[in-house]
Amino acid sequence: MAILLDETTRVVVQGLTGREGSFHALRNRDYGTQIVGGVTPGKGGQDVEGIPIFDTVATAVAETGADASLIFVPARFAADAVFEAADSGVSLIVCITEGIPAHDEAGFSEYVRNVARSASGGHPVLIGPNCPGLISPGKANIGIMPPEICRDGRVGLVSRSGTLTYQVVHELSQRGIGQSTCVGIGGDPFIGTKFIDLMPRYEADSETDAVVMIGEIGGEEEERAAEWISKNMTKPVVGYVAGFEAPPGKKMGHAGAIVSGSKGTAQAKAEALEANGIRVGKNAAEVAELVAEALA
Amino acid sequence: MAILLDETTRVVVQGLTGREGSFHALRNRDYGTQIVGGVTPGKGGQDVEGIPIFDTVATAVAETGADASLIFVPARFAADAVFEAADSGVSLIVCITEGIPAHDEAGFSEYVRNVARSASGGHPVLIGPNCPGLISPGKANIGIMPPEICRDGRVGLVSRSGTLTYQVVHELSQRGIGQSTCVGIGGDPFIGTKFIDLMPRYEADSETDAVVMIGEIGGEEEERAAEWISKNMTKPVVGYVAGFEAPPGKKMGHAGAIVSGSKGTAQAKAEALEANGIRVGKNAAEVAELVAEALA
Amino acid sequence: MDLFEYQGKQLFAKAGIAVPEGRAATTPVEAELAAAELGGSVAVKAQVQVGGRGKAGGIQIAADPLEAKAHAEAILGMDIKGHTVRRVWIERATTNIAEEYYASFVLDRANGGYLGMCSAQGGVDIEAVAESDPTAISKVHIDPLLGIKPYHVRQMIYGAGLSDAAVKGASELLTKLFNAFVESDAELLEVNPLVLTEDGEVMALDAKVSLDENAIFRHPEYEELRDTFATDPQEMMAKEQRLNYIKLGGEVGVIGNGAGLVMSTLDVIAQAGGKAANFLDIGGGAQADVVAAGLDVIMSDENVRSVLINIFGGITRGDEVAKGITEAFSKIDVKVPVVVRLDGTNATEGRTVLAEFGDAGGRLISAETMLEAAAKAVELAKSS
Amino acid sequence: MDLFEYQGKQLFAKAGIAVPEGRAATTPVEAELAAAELGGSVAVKAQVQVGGRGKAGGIQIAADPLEAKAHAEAILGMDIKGHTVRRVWIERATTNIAEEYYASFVLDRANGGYLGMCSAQGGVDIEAVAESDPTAISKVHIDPLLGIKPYHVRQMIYGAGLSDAAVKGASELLTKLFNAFVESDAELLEVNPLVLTEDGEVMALDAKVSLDENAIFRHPEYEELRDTFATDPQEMMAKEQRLNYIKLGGEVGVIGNGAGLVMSTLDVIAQAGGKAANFLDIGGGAQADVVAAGLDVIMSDENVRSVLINIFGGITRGDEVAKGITEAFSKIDVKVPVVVRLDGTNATEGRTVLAEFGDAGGRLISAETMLEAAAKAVELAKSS
Repeated sequence: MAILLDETTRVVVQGLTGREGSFHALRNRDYGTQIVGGVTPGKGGQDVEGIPIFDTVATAVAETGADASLIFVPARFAADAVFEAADSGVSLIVCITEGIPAHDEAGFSEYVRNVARSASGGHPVLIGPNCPGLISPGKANIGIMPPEICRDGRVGLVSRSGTLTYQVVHELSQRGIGQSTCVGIGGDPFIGTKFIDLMPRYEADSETDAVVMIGEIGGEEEERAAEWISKNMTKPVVGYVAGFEAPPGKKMGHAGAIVSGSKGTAQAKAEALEANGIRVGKNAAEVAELVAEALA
Repeated sequence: MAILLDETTRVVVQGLTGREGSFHALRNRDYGTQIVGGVTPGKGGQDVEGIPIFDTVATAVAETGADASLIFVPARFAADAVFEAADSGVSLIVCITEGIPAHDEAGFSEYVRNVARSASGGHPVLIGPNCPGLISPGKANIGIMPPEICRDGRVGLVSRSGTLTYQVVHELSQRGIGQSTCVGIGGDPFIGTKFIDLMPRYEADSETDAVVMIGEIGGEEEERAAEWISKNMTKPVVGYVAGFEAPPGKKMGHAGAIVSGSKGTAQAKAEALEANGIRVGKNAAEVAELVAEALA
Repeated sequence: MDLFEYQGKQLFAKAGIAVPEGRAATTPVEAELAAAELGGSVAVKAQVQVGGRGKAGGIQIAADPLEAKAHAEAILGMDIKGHTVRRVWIERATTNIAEEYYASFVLDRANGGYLGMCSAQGGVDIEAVAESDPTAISKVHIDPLLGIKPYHVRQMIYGAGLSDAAVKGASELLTKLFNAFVESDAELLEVNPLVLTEDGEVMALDAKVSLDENAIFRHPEYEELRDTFATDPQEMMAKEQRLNYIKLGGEVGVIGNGAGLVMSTLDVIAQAGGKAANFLDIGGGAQADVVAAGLDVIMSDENVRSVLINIFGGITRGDEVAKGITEAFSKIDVKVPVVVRLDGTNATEGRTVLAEFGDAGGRLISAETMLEAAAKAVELAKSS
Repeated sequence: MDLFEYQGKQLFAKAGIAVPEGRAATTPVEAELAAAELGGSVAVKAQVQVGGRGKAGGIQIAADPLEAKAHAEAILGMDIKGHTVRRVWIERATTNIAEEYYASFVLDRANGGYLGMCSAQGGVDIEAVAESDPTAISKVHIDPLLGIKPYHVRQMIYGAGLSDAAVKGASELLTKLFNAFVESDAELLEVNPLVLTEDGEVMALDAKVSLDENAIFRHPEYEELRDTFATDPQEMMAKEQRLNYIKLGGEVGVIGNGAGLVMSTLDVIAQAGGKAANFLDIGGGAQADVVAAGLDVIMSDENVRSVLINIFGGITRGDEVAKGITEAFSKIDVKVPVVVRLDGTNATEGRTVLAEFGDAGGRLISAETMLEAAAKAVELAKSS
């Protein structure tokens, strides 16, 4: 049944009346996603190609029964938009916006993860910010992923990088390997959902047979996820890490070095994945080959 | 095995070097409670009758393996003390201090309930503030309840009022009815633990056969608990509500009336309890009689 | 503690919230001067902490200072539902009101945070609106760790359906109102009516403010506000002594420790056929002098025929209470019998103190149980 | 974006944090004047964003203005690990240091909040301390919704074992430091050494500050700070155009959308036997002019022998990128072959735009796949 998103998900779009918001929301609707409303303060009562606009997310959710929100508002208003979505009762929040200050991200990530409650109980799931969104091919797409590169299938994919996700999905699809759900979790230092949060969902999903995990330099989320996978996951996972040739990362004073030590390089991550029994492709094409082998 | 507190609980006391703190902490220790440390900033390294003092709760917990904290610090420092306890990894925080500003209470109650994590997983439990603490007779006592009025036994008791708790416990003990755990949850508008939070624990406790719930005027926690009890509880519950002759409550503008309507009077509460099948005593002595009947 | 309108508006003005300019006055001459300073037509408003002053004639419009003086003369000293008017508030009359709204922030114990409310139907009996058309009031929960964010304000304003013309001004005002709510440690800030003027300005025409007395250590200036409230002589005396005292009018004086035990004591006195003269909670950890001060206040109430002191010690110690009682008997004229019931922490020591002091000529009686103590106190009140 | 010491100290001073008084100078004469204004002995400190300036002779003490001038003369223009010194900071010398500590606040991605650190072993290589004696550094997690509370500060200070004499001053300083950390949207504020003077004062003798560029909309004044950083001509040009460009020194110019895809592109270029000349991420939703500006910057890098444009459209649209490429070819002199690979959103439309434009005399080459594109670009770079 895919994870997080399917054809029954009802989505409101914050910032639907903007240029990017309307372009992608309508594209998402064309794909079959239930885009049931938009939110722009002061434009309540209008509509965008038949999609009703509301002044607040709370009203939009009350009127449409939405259980997900997709956020396209500019960076300076994005934190408020995430808080608003978090308090509206939706279960899934997807924030596409890039360029949000890290202090804002730290605050709303914490609020969504620990404080806000969805109408269905538990805390909502925030995907992003600064992410491409997610797609369950053949069912629904929310965000900016180009759906034509996807195929309906049984491989889950989770990635910190947007365009690299497309690249890997593309390679998979070209080999006839379809996807259950592809999630771009975003590459910012503070994100709502990390690799380790999604692995249990893929493991439990009856429509997923294998998972691709696409990492980047920085942080140690790949390492943490690898450990979890090695201990708990029965389905094959194929890894990829970009950035072997990346410029040396910004060094956050001595404090950064004290905290992260030598962790965070592509080399260290790839080694950590392999040490936990996860095969790592050296480029997107090889990742797709490894997935094909794992499924064979 | 009682709830929340037993002979294995290891307690640090914030404000142990103060007058009230040392009086009650030593009395708690005399009762058999494991008082393993005290916390007073700047007095780390000293001791009070053999109890080591630390500068911070974090150090006290690390050095003593404490899993509970008892707070006696003055009102103006109390919020900070609760936050400190909440972040120290303990599972149980008991705040005796009265006179804490409501805005402080709102903040730390929320933090303990939704954000902080105890070392054993989950959020810590905050009892109070402005409460007498709790006692599992024959096992341990933390707080200011006079233990000599209690008897070891099988009746749980939870109360918003401190001295009224003593009164009811006294009446029970005089009739030979002992208690499993007596919890004074405090009477302030914002408290860490409410009736409804404790009922499932009593219901699950193999050493509790019946529960006494002592309410006060104001709020609607008695009503909420009564509903929960009627739906979920198999053990008998006896209720008491003080305040039939109370001066009319402070009216918080129209806003207060809009929010609470006619709820909150002793009459309304007693009726709500009875409507949910809970017998209500008209004074402490009668409560004890009803408990005796329920156990017979 | 509840503020008078004029104090609330002064608090609002400090927080940058638009309110009509005004002056407080305690005499007709002061009112005349205030009106002259303000210029133009003014409203003369009785300062009482009770609703319905408009209907009672406590609000009058004056075209000039002389008329203001005359109105003040009529209003000062007026009795409004038992409250004597001791002060009027003279403010510039707001004559260009386009719309009247309602807004408030209040502590929300049920949901563990703050509640913001707003309605487009202000200036009327908002409780009746809440009753007849609950959806006309938008209610927004605000997490105390998060504080107010723009979306909360939008939910209040759009949820209440304020006019487009009011959105910007109301947003700014509500944000300031919330900040004042937190910074002043308020239990309630309420504006009714919040008005939109024909010029598009949004301002607070009334101010209901309730402050948290526990937060006085952060706001030492509240001490002054507190002094202006009590009118009853016992309550006045109790305030001075920092006692948690409320007069009830019966004949059995009550002292107890802990609100619950005291309320329960009032109830058992009623069950025994009496009526309590007062509620007096000496709180946790009270020292001897507090008990003595409490007895002193109760003795000044002429209705009192007997006193019931009901103590179950926890943080309060029985010996301290007993010392307070003996101190009171030594220092003040205890005219009526006092029934004492001590249990809990150091109760034995306390009973010893009392026993050593003696029965003060039959005026100091010990009781074993709470019910027995109540019965005795009621009986003594009736027989004296 | 990282600040120079003098900028960091100015930020600290604004936040009320005690720092030695000082002046920035770009010439020896300015340095002399600054020393004269400050009076007494001063430290002359090279302003470079690299460690080890002390060992390199970039910090000197001057007893008087003339000596300050002489030191400035020696230090200005000095090369420290590839960084040219363009500015010195003249500050009053702190001569009564009793103890040297370390303190910092940093964004903590792993635990989703802020991390405060403190050590009694400051003024030294703190990374070595972290390695050899991790318990010498207290580390305190701070929840972003809660912010700093007194207990966090106590945990930092008592956890690090600062002297009793420093507790009060350090508490105040750390609280201000945290407030500055939040208010300035910093990624890092670090003080090493934080000193306790013999007079009992606690002050920051150094200031390492890293600010979040995403927060510039809240701090328009950061624009100025940003201008002083880039030294490389391409990076300078890229900054002016607001491009996310980093020079790498290889021969294959790279443009891509999304950091991950661009990094992956660098990797596949290496796998194909080449080396990328740069990292350039045009980001999501880039318009034609951004692509053109990117090509312009890359063309100014004389090492570049070929360019690889690798676009997988999402929010970026292939037709916009294609338009940017054709614009660049029309406006600027594209001296080297450009290999283009387009996929994703509006890729078909983009390929049509390129096909209509033609191959620009063999300089505009399309590729089907990322690996094919990388192989072609590397081959072209080697053969040109």
